[in-house]
Amino acid sequence: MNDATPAPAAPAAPVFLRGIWRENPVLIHMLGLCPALAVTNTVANSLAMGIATFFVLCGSSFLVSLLKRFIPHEIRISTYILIIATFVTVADMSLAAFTPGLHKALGAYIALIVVNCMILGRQEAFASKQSVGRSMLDAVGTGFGFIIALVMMGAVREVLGSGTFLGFSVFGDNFEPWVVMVLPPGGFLTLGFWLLGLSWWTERKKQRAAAEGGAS
Amino acid sequence: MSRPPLVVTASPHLAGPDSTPRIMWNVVGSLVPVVAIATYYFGPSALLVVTAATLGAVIPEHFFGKRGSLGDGSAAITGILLGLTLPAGIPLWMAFLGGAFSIAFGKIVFGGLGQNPFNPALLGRAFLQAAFPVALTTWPAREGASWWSLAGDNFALPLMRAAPDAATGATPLGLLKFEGTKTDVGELYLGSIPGSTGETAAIVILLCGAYLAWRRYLNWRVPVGIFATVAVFSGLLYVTDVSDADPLFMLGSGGLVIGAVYMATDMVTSPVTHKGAWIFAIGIGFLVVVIRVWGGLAEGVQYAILLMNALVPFINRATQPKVFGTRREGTAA
Amino acid sequence: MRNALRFRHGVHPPDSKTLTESLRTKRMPFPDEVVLPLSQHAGNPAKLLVQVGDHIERGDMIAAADGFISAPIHASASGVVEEIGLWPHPNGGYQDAVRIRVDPYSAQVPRARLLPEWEGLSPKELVDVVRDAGVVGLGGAAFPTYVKLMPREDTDIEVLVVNGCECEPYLTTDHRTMADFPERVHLGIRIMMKCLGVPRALIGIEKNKPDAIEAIRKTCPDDLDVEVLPLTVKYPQGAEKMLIKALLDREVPSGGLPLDVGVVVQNVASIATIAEAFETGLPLIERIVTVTGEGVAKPANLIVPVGTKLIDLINACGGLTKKAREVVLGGPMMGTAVSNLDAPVLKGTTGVVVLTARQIRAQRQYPCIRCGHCLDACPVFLNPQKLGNLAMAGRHQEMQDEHHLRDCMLCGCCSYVCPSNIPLSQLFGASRAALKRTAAPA
Amino acid sequence: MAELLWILLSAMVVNNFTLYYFLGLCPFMGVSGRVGTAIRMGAANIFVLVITSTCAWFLNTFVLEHAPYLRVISFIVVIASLVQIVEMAVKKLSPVLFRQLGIFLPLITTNCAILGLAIFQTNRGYGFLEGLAFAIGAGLGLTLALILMASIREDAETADVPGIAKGTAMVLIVAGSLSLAFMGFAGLLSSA
Amino acid sequence: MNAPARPEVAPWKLAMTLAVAGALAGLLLVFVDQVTRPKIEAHRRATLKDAVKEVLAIDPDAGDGSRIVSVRVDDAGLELEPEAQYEVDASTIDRVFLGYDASGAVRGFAIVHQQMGFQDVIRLIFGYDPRTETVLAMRVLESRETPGLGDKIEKDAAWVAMFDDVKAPIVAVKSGERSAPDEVDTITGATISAKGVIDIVNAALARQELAKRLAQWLQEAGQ
Repeated sequence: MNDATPAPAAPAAPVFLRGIWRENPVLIHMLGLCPALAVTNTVANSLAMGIATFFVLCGSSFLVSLLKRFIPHEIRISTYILIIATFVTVADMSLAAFTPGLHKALGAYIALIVVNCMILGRQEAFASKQSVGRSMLDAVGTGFGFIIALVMMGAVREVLGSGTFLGFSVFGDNFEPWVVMVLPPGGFLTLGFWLLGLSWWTERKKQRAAAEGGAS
Repeated sequence: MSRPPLVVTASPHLAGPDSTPRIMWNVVGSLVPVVAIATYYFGPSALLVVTAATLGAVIPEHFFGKRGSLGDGSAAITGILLGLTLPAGIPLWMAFLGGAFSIAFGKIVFGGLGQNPFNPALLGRAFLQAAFPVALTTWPAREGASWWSLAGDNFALPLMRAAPDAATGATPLGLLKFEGTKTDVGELYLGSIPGSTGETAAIVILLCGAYLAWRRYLNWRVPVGIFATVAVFSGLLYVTDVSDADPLFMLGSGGLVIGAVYMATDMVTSPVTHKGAWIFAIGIGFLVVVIRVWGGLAEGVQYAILLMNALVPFINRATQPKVFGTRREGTAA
Repeated sequence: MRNALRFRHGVHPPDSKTLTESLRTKRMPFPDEVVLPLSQHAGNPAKLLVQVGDHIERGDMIAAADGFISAPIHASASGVVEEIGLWPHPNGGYQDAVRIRVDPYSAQVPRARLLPEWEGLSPKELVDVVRDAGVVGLGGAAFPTYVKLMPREDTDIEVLVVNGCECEPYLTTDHRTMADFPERVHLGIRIMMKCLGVPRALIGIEKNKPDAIEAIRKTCPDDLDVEVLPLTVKYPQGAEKMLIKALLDREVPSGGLPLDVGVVVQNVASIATIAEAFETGLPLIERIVTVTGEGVAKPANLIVPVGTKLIDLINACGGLTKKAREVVLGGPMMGTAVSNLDAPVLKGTTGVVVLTARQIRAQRQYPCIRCGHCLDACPVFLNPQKLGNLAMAGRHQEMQDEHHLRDCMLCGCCSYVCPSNIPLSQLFGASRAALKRTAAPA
Repeated sequence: MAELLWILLSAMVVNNFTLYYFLGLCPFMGVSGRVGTAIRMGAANIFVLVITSTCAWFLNTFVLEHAPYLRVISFIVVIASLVQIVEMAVKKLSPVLFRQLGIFLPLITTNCAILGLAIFQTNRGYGFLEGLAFAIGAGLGLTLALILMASIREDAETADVPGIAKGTAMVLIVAGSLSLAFMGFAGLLSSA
Repeated sequence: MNAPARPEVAPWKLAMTLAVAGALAGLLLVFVDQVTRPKIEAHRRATLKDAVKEVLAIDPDAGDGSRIVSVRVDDAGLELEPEAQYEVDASTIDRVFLGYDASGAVRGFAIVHQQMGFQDVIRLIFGYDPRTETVLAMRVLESRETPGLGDKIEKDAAWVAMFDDVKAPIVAVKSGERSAPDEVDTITGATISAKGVIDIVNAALARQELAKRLAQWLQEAGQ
């Protein structure tokens, strides 16, 4: 994917980096919350969901930007959904065939990638207007951002909820797991906690900058 | 003639007798006998658990709460109440964690005193129950043990599991639900039954509540409404043979008394109107019976109150008082 | 059916009336100077008639009514107009006032004048006498009284309600008026009934004034259909709407007037003043003022020339004590605090209450804990809790549109009971002012 | 009948669609600022969910039996088009109703609750009536969650919420608390 | 792309594009389905087979002579199938599995059944010997019980082991009070889930008198 050449007009790095952190789909734009909350009770599930979504996002971005000339404006949304749904089905079947355990853990939420607003959003906002290369960069960046957010969620929830990270024990055998973290309330609370933490951090950074600006 | 310095304030120039810290500290004071009786029944463990929960509540309030908000006493109430809803044998670190969660996620996040939609103590307890279901439903049995012995593994290392306690009992509600045996009603009201530290000795709690109601520090409509609803509804189910629990048993068992007197009446999270208070109370009573009879859990008071807490803003909206002079339109003039 | 004589909600502040309630009213010696602001009543300020240097006699009109809702102002002492200009006004600011240096050697006898014989006058003529005497409501609002005496033709008034509640703590002016001058009250009632053409009158007096009830009952002429009704002691019993509710169990519709339920309400002190105008021929130039509170050395009920400076009044009562912290004009519930004691007594000044540091609401404000006490206190069934939140969020329009801000009487019950010390009624007053400001340009 | 009641209650409170399955989060976060809006949104949701359930049953029974791999595609396409048609019909037939609910309809189609319902219903092998009960329960559950959230948020508007908690973080914590409270319904009717 | 003057596109063209896209998508999916379906189904069968092997404690693939056959169950009766089919409808129990041990003797039946538990449906498999009316072993196949509490029905090995050689129908007793061979403890704090599992086993055996029919069928087959 790295050999996709960016359009020379604009630098490629921002396109790629934007989605990873500064405009993280989950943490900043609150997109794709359903999977971010539902299947992130372990890091492995988070990764699997992240990768499946990544695959669907890249695939559909590629196709959409490739075919943008042929897609009439009036039916573009339907076409995007058709394309996304196809990739989702492929991902669903592949996971079922090759990693049945993960498929069982993710359950219906794989199919729900279709209605992940993040994917449709990238098609409408970016892939339908940009070159294949830049669309791919954007998709890869956003997809990575999504994976990062999911893993952040999964890490907190698995470490506290099961005392493990990726299945490896963190606290030893005597750890009392916080079961609530792998339950639905844990999902809401963990994301809430991350958002609190992030905005506290941004706030502090802003204050520091202001203080320095004022001092100099 | 020297004139004393004069101030100018807005009317009214007199202040009423109540003040928020006075209300809060009165509630704290009224909890002292409850803690004492809990300690009497459950030994030093009860006091330890209450202390740990209170510290857990007070410390974050001190560091993250609004400046000086510790003095209003509300964090202390949250901590003590949380401690009273926990089994005496749980590790202290859990009680501390629960207190911290109560205050941090139940209160400070919403802007501190007066702004929280849910009763923080119950939210903390619901969190603990969801996080450590086993520890929260392990009730130490006290028969035969000396008063001084700890009720469970209070001193388990932080984050670590408690050593399994050999002598555990089941609450009267648990016995009824899962074993089909009924506890004697007399024991429920006076005494030493397995349960949370503050679940026993309903009479003491009722007396303390009566004191607060007399001082107008709690709305008597709420506990009365809850008790009445539970009595009527469970009585109905009892005579129709849907449930085995007679109203007296329903009223005396579990956290109903402490919940109805201390948790549901939390001013911040109960409706402001009298009509709303009745609706709120009836809703709690109804949900308590529903959860106890048809639910999967033996006890439902905390959830019933939390659920009705969530409805409070809606109830407040729906029960706005009718403004003077708008009530009898048509007959007037 | 009539319930117990009370309204719902309200508060029970300690009434603190024992300081002055048993003291007969005394006349205060004339001060060195009197200050008469041109705006002492609801409505337009009066129009000035005198110039600096003019010598005037007690009772002379120095400013004439300007427009329909306004009242003339008369000199309350003989002397020389020394200054006409801005002077501290009890409402806090400075306003145009006439300062008269009192002639120390004057006998303070008013000019000889014809006493109007009320029995021979038509209602219209009676009203003219009241208007020319500059009588305004003495209960505090200072609404020109003659306006109330000439209701619109199409209204059907069944009963005159005389307000002798005096529900504000500390104040005992109405109390003393009734106890000391009961005949005068009855004469005033007669005159008012004649003006209004009402056959029946009710006097509502709170139960904590048994001697007043007794005096009024005893002196009541047989030919007058007047009933004295003792009322529950409760604030704000003296608010018109509450009084009508308690006496007649009628609710004045939201946004309406007592007239809408066939009632005219008049304060007992104002009624006595009406009678006085016919008895003595003098306009409203003096009134009874309660000077009281733990911050005053010798509390008293004094007959005071309007325009007396507060400092003179207080000194006449032995001055402020060391504990004095706040001087309130009117009752402590709805009165206004003054810092400048050069401000004068107005026609509507019922009392001067000096509070001590321990009494005043200067404690720390806490967040609202939604205790709902304000809802239980509000006599007009508003939701001060919600209103307070909206006011602090600056959502004034919403307060008016959805939460009946207009019905608030600013009685202060909500602030009084609030355990968190939230100045609710002040917030509501500010919201109303803000709304008025935004509405004015449009 | 008891089974249907259980399905309905389960989707509504025990395993509330929003608070347990995280379905319908977009409107939950976005449209839950005002109680009035929340009620309308909820009503529109119930409506679309019932249509969806019917569609899904129809597709499952007559089409997908033979081509399960078309499940996701056919659900999304058929449901989206049907809602579009209904939206146009409502606009024509009752402009009032359209003003009340119509604007929410297209929003709902891309809401995971809709596809989620279809897929859950299929996975659990619900028949027509069961599906209907499921849809109504899910819709009521969404509405309940929306109303609770909206009324709490309306109150919080005048609260002095700390800067860093303003907005989504507080909504999430309220949602987590609601989710905790709803755990009280766990096992409802399952022991009877 | 977003030029203001967008040329009008004929509706048939739109429909055509969608149709083509749909057809292409369909084709792709058919292809992927062809590739993955055998794998998915094989996996499903293998999972079921493993569970059968586990609860009957035999391993036909080890070549020790043990074998598993499937028996079709319907209203008419039980019918041995020529080849073992690892497909089962757990709610109606349309198929059971009969295992023979290495010596050729009947080991017992494996029965899959599902019912409501605490949170959701619990699906389990258990081995059963109709001659001695004994449950051989039990495994939970699928459950969504509360982690940490209800999921002990799956994860608590000691508890699962209580189903080894227990007399049917099973009686649920309070935790730690097992005294008879037909008793199984419940789990403290997860009584409903534990009872649910016991109920499912009993219900499976009682369903259309399955236990009796199995015993009869075995007898008729002369074993």
